Amino acid sequence: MSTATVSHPRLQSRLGGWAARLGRLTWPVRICAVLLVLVGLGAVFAPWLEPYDPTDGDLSNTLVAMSGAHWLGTDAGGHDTFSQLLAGGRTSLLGPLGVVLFSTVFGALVGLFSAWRGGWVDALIGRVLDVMFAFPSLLLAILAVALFGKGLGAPVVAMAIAYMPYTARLVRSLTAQEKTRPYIAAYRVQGHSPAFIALRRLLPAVGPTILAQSTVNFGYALLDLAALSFLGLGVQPPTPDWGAMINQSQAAVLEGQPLSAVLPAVLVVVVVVAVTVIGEHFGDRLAGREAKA
Amino acid sequence: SGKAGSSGSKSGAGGSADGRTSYQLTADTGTPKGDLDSFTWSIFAEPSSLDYTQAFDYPPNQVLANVCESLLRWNPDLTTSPGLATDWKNPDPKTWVFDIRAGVKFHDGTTLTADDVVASLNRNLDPAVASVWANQYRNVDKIEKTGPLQVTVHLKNPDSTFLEYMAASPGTVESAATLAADGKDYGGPAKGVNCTGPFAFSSWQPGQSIVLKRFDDYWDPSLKAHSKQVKFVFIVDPTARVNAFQTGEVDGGWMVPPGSYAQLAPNVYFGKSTTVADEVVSNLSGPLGDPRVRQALLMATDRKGIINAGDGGVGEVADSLVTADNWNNAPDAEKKAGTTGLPSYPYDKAKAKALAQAAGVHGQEVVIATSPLDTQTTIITQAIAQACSDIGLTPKIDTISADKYTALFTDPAARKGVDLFLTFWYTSITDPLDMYASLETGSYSNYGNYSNKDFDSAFEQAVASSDPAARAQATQKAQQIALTDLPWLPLYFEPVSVYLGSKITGLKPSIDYLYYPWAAEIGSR
Amino acid sequence: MNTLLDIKGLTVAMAGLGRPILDEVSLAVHDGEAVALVGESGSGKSVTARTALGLFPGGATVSGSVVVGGTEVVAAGPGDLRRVRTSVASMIFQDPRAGVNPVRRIGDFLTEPLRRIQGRSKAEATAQALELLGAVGMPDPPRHLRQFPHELSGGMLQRVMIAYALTADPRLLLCDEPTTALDVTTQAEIMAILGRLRRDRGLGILLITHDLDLAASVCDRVYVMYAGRIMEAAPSAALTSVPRHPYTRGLLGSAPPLTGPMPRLAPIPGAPLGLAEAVSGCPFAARCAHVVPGLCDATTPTLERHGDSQVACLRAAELIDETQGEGLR
Amino acid sequence: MALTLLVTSFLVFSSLYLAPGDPVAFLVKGRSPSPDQLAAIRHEYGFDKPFPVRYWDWLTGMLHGDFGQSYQLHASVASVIGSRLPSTLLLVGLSTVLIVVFGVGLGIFGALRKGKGVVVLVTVGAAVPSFTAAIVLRSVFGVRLGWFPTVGTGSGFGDELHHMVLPAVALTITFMALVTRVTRASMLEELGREHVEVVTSRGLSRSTVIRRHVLRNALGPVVTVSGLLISGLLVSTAIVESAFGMNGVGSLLVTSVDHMDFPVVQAIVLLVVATFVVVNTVVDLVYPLIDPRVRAA
Amino acid sequence: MSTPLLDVTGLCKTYGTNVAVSDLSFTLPAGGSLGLVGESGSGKTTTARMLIGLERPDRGQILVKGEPLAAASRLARAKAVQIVFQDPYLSLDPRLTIRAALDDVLRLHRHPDRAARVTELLDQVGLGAREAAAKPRGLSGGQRQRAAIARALAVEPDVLVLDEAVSALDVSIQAQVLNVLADIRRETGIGIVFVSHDLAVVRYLCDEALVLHRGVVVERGAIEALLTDPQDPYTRLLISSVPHAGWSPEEISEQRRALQQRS
Ligand SMILES: Nc1ncnc2c1ncn2[C@@H]1O[C@H](COP(=O)(O)OP(=O)(O)OP(=O)(O)O)[C@@H](O)[C@H]1O
Ligand SMILES: Nc1ncnc2c1ncn2[C@@H]1O[C@H](COP(=O)(O)OP(=O)(O)OP(=O)(O)O)[C@@H](O)[C@H]1O
Ligand SMILES: [Mg+2]
Ligand SMILES: [Mg+2]
Repeated sequence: MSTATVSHPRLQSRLGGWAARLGRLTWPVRICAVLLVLVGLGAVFAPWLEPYDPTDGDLSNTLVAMSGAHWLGTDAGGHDTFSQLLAGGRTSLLGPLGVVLFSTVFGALVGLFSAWRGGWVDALIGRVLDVMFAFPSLLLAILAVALFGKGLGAPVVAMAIAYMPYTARLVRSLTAQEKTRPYIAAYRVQGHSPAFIALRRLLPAVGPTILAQSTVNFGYALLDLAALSFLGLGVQPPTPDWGAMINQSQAAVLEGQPLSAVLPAVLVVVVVVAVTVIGEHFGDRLAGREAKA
Repeated sequence: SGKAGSSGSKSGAGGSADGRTSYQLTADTGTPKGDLDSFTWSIFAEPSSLDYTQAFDYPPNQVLANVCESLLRWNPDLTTSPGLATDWKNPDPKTWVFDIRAGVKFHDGTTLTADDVVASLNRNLDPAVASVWANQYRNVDKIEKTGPLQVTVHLKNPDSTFLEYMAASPGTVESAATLAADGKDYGGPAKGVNCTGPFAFSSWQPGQSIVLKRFDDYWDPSLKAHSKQVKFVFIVDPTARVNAFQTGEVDGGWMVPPGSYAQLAPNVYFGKSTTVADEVVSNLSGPLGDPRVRQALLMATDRKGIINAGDGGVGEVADSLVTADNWNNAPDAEKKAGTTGLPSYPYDKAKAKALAQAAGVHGQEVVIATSPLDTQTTIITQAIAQACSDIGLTPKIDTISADKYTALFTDPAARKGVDLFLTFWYTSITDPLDMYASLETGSYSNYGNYSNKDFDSAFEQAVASSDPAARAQATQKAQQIALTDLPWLPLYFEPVSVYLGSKITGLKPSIDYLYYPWAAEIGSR
Repeated sequence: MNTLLDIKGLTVAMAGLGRPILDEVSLAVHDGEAVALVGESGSGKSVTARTALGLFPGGATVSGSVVVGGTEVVAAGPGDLRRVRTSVASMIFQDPRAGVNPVRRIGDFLTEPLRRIQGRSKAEATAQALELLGAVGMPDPPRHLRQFPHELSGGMLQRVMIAYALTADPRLLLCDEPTTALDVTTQAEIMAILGRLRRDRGLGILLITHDLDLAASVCDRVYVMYAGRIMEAAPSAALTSVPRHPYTRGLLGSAPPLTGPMPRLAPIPGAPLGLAEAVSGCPFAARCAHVVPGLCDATTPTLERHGDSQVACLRAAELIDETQGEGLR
Repeated sequence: MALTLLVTSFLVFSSLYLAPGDPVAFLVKGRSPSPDQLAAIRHEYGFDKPFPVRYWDWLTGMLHGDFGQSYQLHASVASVIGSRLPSTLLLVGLSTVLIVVFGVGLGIFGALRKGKGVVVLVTVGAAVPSFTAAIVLRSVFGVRLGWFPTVGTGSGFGDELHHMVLPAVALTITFMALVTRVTRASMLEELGREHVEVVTSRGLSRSTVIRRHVLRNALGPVVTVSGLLISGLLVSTAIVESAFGMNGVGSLLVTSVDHMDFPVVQAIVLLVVATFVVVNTVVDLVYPLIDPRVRAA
Repeated sequence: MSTPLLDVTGLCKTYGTNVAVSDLSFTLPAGGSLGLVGESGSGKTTTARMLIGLERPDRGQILVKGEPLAAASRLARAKAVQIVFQDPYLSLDPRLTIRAALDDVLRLHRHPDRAARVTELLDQVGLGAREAAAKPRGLSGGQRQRAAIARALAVEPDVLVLDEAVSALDVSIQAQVLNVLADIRRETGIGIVFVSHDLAVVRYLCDEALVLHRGVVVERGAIEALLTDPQDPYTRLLISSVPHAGWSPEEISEQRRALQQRS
């Protein structure tokens, strides 16, 4: 029926664009994207998907193997591993997300400003970034824990600060490079304001590369935060978290019920590999496009 | 010989009919075949100091127990016997006279005199030293030398437990000359200690190990060390510790991670202990102010489940705040009376909920402080939280650092806003009073400021009486009150666990390892 | 006359492209001869030259024959290829700055093949490098040996590249736009050096350029290439005076003259054929003013001899008459 | 370089004193000392002096090798760290060697091979949390196979090295990826350069071309990234040292944080930063040898 | 005498110790067209960049219609001088379609009827609707360069600077663009400064030329005169370097060497 087939041309073309884009992806990238989406959905809808309260330990059902009642078994405290994995996904993914968002936004602004201004401002910012580079993210996170106590908040802020110089330096060099391109000079010659050129033209130009880098950073941040949890300095039980689960379940491994330790580790690996592959893919594609242009 | 439950019964944890596994206590692991050159022992943390006035934790104490001795000796069966003091008298309730053993040599070859004892004990009174045992010396007025080998302690108030503490760290004797010479460095990695025990301090490589070597001039031939050397290594990670046992890199260690009982099965032994896992109610004016709420909370706690999940099924649900062994110094009749007929709170969620509702529980928040020390702590804390919500309270788990957690036990400010926290409370002496002293009004470790006049009078009566039977009866009365009021919630008795590799034997597993030269008895298998 | 390079019916194709990169290319360079290969960007000049050294685009299917100094290099074994590369043919590239390893000294660069391939001693290699630098007109060879590439100008570096090519003592020099990156005045110098080498050593030269005037002025014969095909091959003089292919004529009409009358330029309409575009018939048909529908887009023209020239145009015969007629008028 | 260290020292010093709570509280460990005692402690640790004076004392003290007293351990910070430093340095050194050898090796392999197998391999390797790698390595090669010790640092160089192998491998798995990637990318980039084609077309053998023209030229970014790794590596020892029951600087950092032992934390942070600065200064000095173009600039 | 469109006096620019342009002066009459010729590094691009305000002269003054360029506002300066860069692959924003790029400029300069003007501009450089909707990636080099020219014209500047605007193009395409430029010049009367190293191309488009050598003007004059009767040896070298029938590179090399020794 004609009424039923009335479609939004704009939307359709956009959907078509997405479909085409998906079609261009290689198989590994597609698989990674699907895994990532699944994990993400699991984390988002964790409260509705969990068969049990993840913080609710059933002491009469500890270290149960896979079963109908507990699909992935339980840990030493009688927590349902499946539910913990879902709920743990929230903290485990939210932390790195915070790190990446903060570091990307601030790093991009700092880098853009630095490269755009040039001169002594650029030199000064460059020096500051150099100093920041000397602080590995994990060290800064540990330091933050020393100052502000354990948990997710302080380490995330600290790590965001630690990751910031990476983004900033990347944006700075990309911008400095892009800035010398004649098309940017052309914008200036046409009379556009520096702010317009920097924010509306330069930033979108370097944006995709930043995003690709941030995607990869997400993986690193996830690993760092998991390590922090493992050291007992990060997310604290009973809050479910993959790193904390691995730490907590070491005893379970000894008792021959390794699922509650192995699965979060597997998820960490899967997510990190997925974001790395996707990030690198887009990074490579952008680099390739660059080379062709 | 008693051993850990076989792997078969362990792997069925939570599956067997009554939900628990069998285990047995072992009094003696056997007689060593002969001497050893050396063995390696794991500790879960590096001691911060070997100064006995700072020794209040498992790591320093289990090392020091073999190096330094006290006036009295605490034996594996948890009785006391003469140590560096051969005899002691109590001419009046406020005076203790100790006769010091003659001919005892310090590790540097000098001979023990009354001056060394006076200097050693006095340090516990010196604010500059800031001894962690200052509380045990709260009733001491003066310590003086009353003969070349005699020391007299004058008390401000009668204190029947003072003598018993002379079997633990507070009674430690160090060379006065060494104390004077080493000053601030005393007990540190560079200087170590100079005492009279069967082992002498040899070296301390910070971060790596402490090595003790046999002291050949040791005064007690029955406890002369079988091994020429003991090397203590610090392995924080429990799994790493277990792996080290498995590969034989480490010969033994106290406090075996419960999760590995099954795996290490024939080599894990359990021994007598004075340890009770308790949940301390640190705020008696909050939602847990009503004794009925506390009773309900205890009733709602799945204590068997905790033992199975957190302790590998090794332990007993506790009806008292002290273990039966704590009554070992009491006459048999009194011991029986002290360990039976106590108020009990069997696991019953429905009843608990009803009781709590009757007491006006309606979702108030309770804060449970914890620190990620080990799996047990996590499991117990979560089980308590579970019990809280089961009876209608709103639990909030506050995870704090190990240091802050330690501060809960020493600093009232740190306890602010905390309703419950867990302790594995062990008494350093064989006397229930050591525990119940903590519940006396105004006591240092009365964390919830519990105050009950009847309890206080019963307790004071017990402390003041020197007749064992009378003292035990008064103690029982105090115990009854405490177990009804439940200012602390007894969870379970936990035996000590120890791993002995296939190379060594001779150990007598017991909580006395904190003060008794247990390592001297270890020899080759 | 000895044929140094003999390409016959060379086709280089790659999957996913609309047309072959090279399509039935035939080309020859004889001893001591300078031959130019001219065409617009992307027409396949570099690919053609590279095949002479056995450098085919990765993943390409190659058919036809490329005989270099008597050796067939299509599907040649490593040994044969090595022989060709080390003693028969050498190549000079467009951008000297990209062609020299930037982290090695000039001396290192020049003596490396001498020592590793020719097996000279260090002293011998150095002596020869000095001699070669002199031969390409470097002012101070001993100093240059110690210099790094970034310390030399583009023109100087291109001389170093020529010296490098000469280390093989080749008989055939493949020059892929050796002066495009250089100034006009420098271009003249490089051309002078190449001319001298050709004279002194009897080198055969294949000069790739898109400058028809340059090609015609320094080479004996010129091949004009378009979209992977040879469109016209002619002696230089004939090509400029009587261009026979419409494309050649278009090229000549596109360059403004430096002297004489200045008519409005008559450029070839449209743009060169991309690799993605499929062709049927004459690849130039889309831009050709003389195209006959049904003929030019149906039949692929092959090189046919017309006078001194060979032309690949279906209408070559009529058009030649036409232009001559024009010329008469 | 000196400036970086100075700025860092100031940041570290001031930030730790911004920490909520009085450092004295950590010192007395919750005991309730008398005001006299408190004053004595304050004086002993110099808390009664104004901030700049304290900073100056700390800074000058450090220049003389005096890093203050540990709150947690009854010893000087210098001796506490000093006794743990050798094993950590050995671990970091061995890891660096493994990372560079295997990272560069795999990178070369990956660049010369078509396909991205190597990249996938190292990506997955890098995605394995180092503590997980440590646990798995320990249980397989330590407990199951018994090839390597599972705890401690050993005594004597050979024994120490033997103890370090598994922890170093755990670190290598994590950190190698970056080196591999950079090597591969850098090699691929060089491989695609015209100068490589020039020497190839001149008839040099493939191995000579790869060695002398591709690898040699690709070295710059590899050295740079290796230099950048060093501080991360130092900090990550915290994880594997904890997992392998080793008492090194890394595990000391964790316990010191746990015990609010600020002087030790400060000293370790400075140590890490100083190492980073020194290593990267060395890299900067070496770089012109690798790429003469930098010398000109 | 009316004020010239462009009046440049005593322009100097030094980078470190490297003198890029030294004491450069010239005028461009209304509707005039000036070629700037010289070999690589002679200071052509530097001059062009100073003319459009991307580079600040160390000394000297640039007047457009008598007004100093340095004092002009951003938009006024844009209206005074526009530029077309050498590399068509880098001078267009890869993210904008040609239409959007043109629209962008027109919006900035508050053009009343942008859509019509865009079509007009595209028409002027011979681009159609397909090209207008494409991003630079989808266009050939010649098309891109036409788009760049259209973009420069959009502002309706007084002077158009072309820095090697046709050097990167294939001959056949170069001829197309040259014709477009010639047409524009004829139709709009815009002043043109044409930077190139190719004398023939300069001849095609310009009335006058300046020969730059190492930042210094060595010769100037009407282009035909310059080509037929060059006064300066460098100009002579430049002209004879262009390949032609009977060309002798050896002779030119000697000529060049002689010139280098002299200087
Ligand atoms: N290795 C390769 N893989 C894929 N395509 C290639 C490869 N080498 C060349 N081509 C394509 O083959 C075509 C011919 O390239 P070639 O380099 O021979 O052109 P050219 O005539 O030398 O052009 P120019 O004047 O720009 O140097 C081009 O379209 C190019 O993109
Ligand atoms: N940003 C800059 N920094 C330093 N030196 C510069 C800069 N721009 C140009 N130069 C130098 O100024 C001189 C003139 O350069 P310019 O680019 O103007 O020459 P050109 O005539 O345009 O050359 P080409 O034909 O190569 O484009 C050169 O020596 C160049 O190296
Ligand atoms: Mg080419
Ligand atoms: Mg220029």
